[in-house]
Amino acid sequence: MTTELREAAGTSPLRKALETTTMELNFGPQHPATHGVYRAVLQLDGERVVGIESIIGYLHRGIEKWVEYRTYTKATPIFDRLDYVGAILNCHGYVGTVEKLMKIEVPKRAQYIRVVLDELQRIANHLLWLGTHALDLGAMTVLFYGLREREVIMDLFEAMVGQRLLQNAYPIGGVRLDFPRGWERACRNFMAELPHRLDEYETLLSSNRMWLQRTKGIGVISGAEAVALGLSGPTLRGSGVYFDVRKCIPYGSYEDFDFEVPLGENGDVYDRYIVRVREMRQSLRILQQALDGMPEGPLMPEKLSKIIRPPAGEVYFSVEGAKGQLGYYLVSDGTDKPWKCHVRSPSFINLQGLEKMVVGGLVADVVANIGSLDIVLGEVDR
Amino acid sequence: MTIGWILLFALIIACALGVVISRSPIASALSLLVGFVGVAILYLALKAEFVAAVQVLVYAGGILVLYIFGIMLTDNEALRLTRQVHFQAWPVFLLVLVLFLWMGHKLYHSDYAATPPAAKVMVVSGGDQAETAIAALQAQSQVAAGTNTQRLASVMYGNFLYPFEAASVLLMVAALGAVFLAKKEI
Amino acid sequence: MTFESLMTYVGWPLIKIVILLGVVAFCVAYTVYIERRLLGFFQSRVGPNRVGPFGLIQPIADGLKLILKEDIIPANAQPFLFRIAPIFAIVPAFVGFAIISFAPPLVTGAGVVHPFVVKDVNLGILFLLSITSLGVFGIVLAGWSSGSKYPLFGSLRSASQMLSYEIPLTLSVLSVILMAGSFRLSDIVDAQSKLPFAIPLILAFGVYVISAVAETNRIPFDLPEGESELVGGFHTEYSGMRFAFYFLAEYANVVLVCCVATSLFLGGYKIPFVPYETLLAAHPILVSALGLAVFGVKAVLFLYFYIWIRATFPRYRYDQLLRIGWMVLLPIALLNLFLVAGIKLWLLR
Amino acid sequence: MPGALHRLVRMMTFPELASGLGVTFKWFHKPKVTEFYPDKRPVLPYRAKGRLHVDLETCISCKMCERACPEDCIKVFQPPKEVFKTDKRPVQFFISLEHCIHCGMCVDPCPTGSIHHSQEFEMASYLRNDYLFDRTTLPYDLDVKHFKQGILENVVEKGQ
Repeated sequence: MTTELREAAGTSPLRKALETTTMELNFGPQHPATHGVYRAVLQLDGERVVGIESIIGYLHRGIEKWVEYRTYTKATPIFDRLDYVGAILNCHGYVGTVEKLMKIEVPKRAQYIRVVLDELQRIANHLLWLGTHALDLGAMTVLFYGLREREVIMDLFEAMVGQRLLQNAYPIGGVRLDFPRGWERACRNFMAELPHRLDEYETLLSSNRMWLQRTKGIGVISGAEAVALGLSGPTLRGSGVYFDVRKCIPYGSYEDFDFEVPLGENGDVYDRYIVRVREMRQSLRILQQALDGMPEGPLMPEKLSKIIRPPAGEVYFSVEGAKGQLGYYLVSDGTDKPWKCHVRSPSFINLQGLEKMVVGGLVADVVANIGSLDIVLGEVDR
Repeated sequence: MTIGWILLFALIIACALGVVISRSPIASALSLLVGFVGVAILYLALKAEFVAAVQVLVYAGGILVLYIFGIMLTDNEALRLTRQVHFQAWPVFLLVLVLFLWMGHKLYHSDYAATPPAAKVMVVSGGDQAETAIAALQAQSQVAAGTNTQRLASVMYGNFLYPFEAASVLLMVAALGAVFLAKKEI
Repeated sequence: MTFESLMTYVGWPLIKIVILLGVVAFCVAYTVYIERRLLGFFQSRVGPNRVGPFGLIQPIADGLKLILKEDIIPANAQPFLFRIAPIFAIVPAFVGFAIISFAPPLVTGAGVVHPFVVKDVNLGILFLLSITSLGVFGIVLAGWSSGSKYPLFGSLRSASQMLSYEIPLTLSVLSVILMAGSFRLSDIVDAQSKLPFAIPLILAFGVYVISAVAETNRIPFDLPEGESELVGGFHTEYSGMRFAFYFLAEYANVVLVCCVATSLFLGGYKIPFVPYETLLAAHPILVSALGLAVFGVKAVLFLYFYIWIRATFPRYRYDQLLRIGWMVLLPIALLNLFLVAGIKLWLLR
Repeated sequence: MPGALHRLVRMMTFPELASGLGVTFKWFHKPKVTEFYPDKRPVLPYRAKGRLHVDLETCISCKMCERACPEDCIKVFQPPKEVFKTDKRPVQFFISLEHCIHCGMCVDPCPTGSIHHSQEFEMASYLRNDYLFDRTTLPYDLDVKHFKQGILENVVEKGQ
């Protein structure tokens, strides 16, 4: 820079000085609003974003390669580490894939227990997302309220499977243990309380003029664009596209439950926010139905060998993760270790939409958009 | 006391020089800031509190911030390479020196030097007009009581209301024009 | 120069300044504590409560920690400016307290009046505005001299924000000056003997509150240091005691704004709806003490409102902030000024 | 026109901001949820996966846990053959908590239930060697730290 200027200085340094240029801003990897070690290199014209380049891989652990050296059973806890905010959903995705590969019929009661834990995990994930998203936009109290409610779910998990964050909740074939005594009552108490708390969050945010100004019309992405980019989950549904794995490709007896898929209209940050908040209410509906209609029966299939050795072949199975369609692709060569594993992680693919959303907006909108995507870097980098 | 005055004057002049000859634009701006504050102290000493406060509020707190704003947004490295003192500077400096000495000579031998302290109090820094106006008003003994600020207000909004308003309209037009020129789309 | 005149011109002011600085620094440190504590309460947690009883020694522990921290100067920084910038921030914040009357003047036996103010300047409020307008230099210089982009952004935002909001702030204060007919703060407080100005000048009060929040860079207008966008804003690169200076300056400004709002709009040390004369019949020291307490209670209530706002609202965006300043607050402040001037001219003659 | 007026009134009177302030004010008075951890110790539920504990008296050195562990942090040494016929207790049992991820996969296949998680959760230490547990360090005072009544009623899981 300096040498160029010195060359130009002979002619007219002042003109050089007054030329306007874009500015490069390193957004991350250590930045409070990138939700992890995500790095975006922003090209700025003043405060306006003219270009964004995502740089990922700071949290790459090679999980997909790693599981090739582990047996199917031993690989289960590893997948919790992908999306560490929605670990149970990851676990469900993986064990579901192996079960599909081995054509294991999961007992009905185990399926219902999985639904209960899945939906609790989804609520926990969305609560944490809501808090951090609100914190990104300056409303710090919502974070603490959200964490307070999430804590109850964490306690439920701890009582049910023994761990709070990375639960390793499901073994291949079913679930390990039934609900402990009193668990259902505690869960129902929580479910009775949560709608009122959600109302409070909506009082603090949904109608707040500052929140509306920060989110309405920001980071608009149309339904067609969202589909073309492969977005999924609430990010896609915020753009008004009806796609929910639980409805469209039902798994784990989700077809038994009556629930709606909330859709946005404009595809802006506000729609993605409101879709997630409504999704929490729908999750509560599913929870209610699952607890009410809990069937009796075994938790694990009758005949299940201790050593998991699926037949040779390949399989793709996806669940509706907290962030979107969470798919697992496994290739088996008949041994007890997967020959190849690939994860279609929703955070990674949703991140593709970021450029469309932020270019032309302001720096502050980048924060709002990253928040509205709900990325977890463990899942982006794998 | 005299030493204090000499120090203040030296500070103001040094700051003024610093504004002109400093290589770093931000150093120039800072010199200007100190200069403004020095001049404000001078106003205070002349018992023109209002002008002093306005000097700090408008020039130091407002306009100078805009200067610094501009400096921060420009490529500082290139500005540093431009010459601050050109060969024209020396003749101009001499000319200014001569003018300054001549003015000082005239001032020294004029009646101001002998003005009694009582009248000095009235001398409000606001240009010759205000000064003479106050003197005239004082002569008519219309505005005897009240603080300095009140007298300034009565002059500004009494005798000189129309010129004052005309000046403000002119400034408004200039500001609007500047906005129009600077903004790409309105 | 006799001893008496020395005391009048140097001694007493110096004593007052030292006492005021000590008290203000103490108050500012505990404002930080109160804010953290109250924020915790608003957020359904308890806040700092480990150091000392109820965490009361927390500010001292924090200060000690900051003093002991390493003073880092980044490689790209301009060392001289980087070092002096915090001084630019903290001095105006503390100087502003010089003109605030905290309590009614204490009248002792022989008719000697001891005012509870360092200097009740003729142009009090104008002095305050001009001094606080210098505070922006600390922020601008910090941003520029850090040689880093986030502070630069923060300081640019801050400069334009402070310039924009100073105008509605000044206009709202002007209507108070119109009502009171004086720039002197004690006169303004005296003018509110019967009724605090917040009631007749409700518009000006609203504009003042909003602009004051913006001037002190707090949520929902805390863009210069909006941590989710600009990491730490203008003080990203600062550490140790220099960071503490910015921290103290911010909270000193908060306290100052609370004190000014109390003086200008809430009736200062006057007890609302109680005429001052009836009280004065009682013991003079009692009156002063009561006035001080009333002032403190009002200021703390205002501070509570400040923290309450911070606990509730999200943050505006930079352009929205400026639009509110110029398109909403400025017209309202102007309208209010015209209204007050008209009422003062035609009705209150 | 009434709609516009309504909007204007809403815009000027901040009803939604006031209700937001109401929410925070409500929680200002409610009891706080903070747990004062070192003063008041949490009581973990029965199933909480704390530090691994092995009841060496009932262990039969079958090495199921060693095989199940995804992180290979367990190492069991069987006694010599002659002894093993009568006494199946392991001669050495290593657990490296440095590597343990508390997944509970060693507990599932254990035929005697001798390896299980305890409720001890404070495992921080300054020394790496403190994380390597062997035959002598594995047992610890169970009376204090184990089998406390949890937040939820305990259930007996094994052998029910």
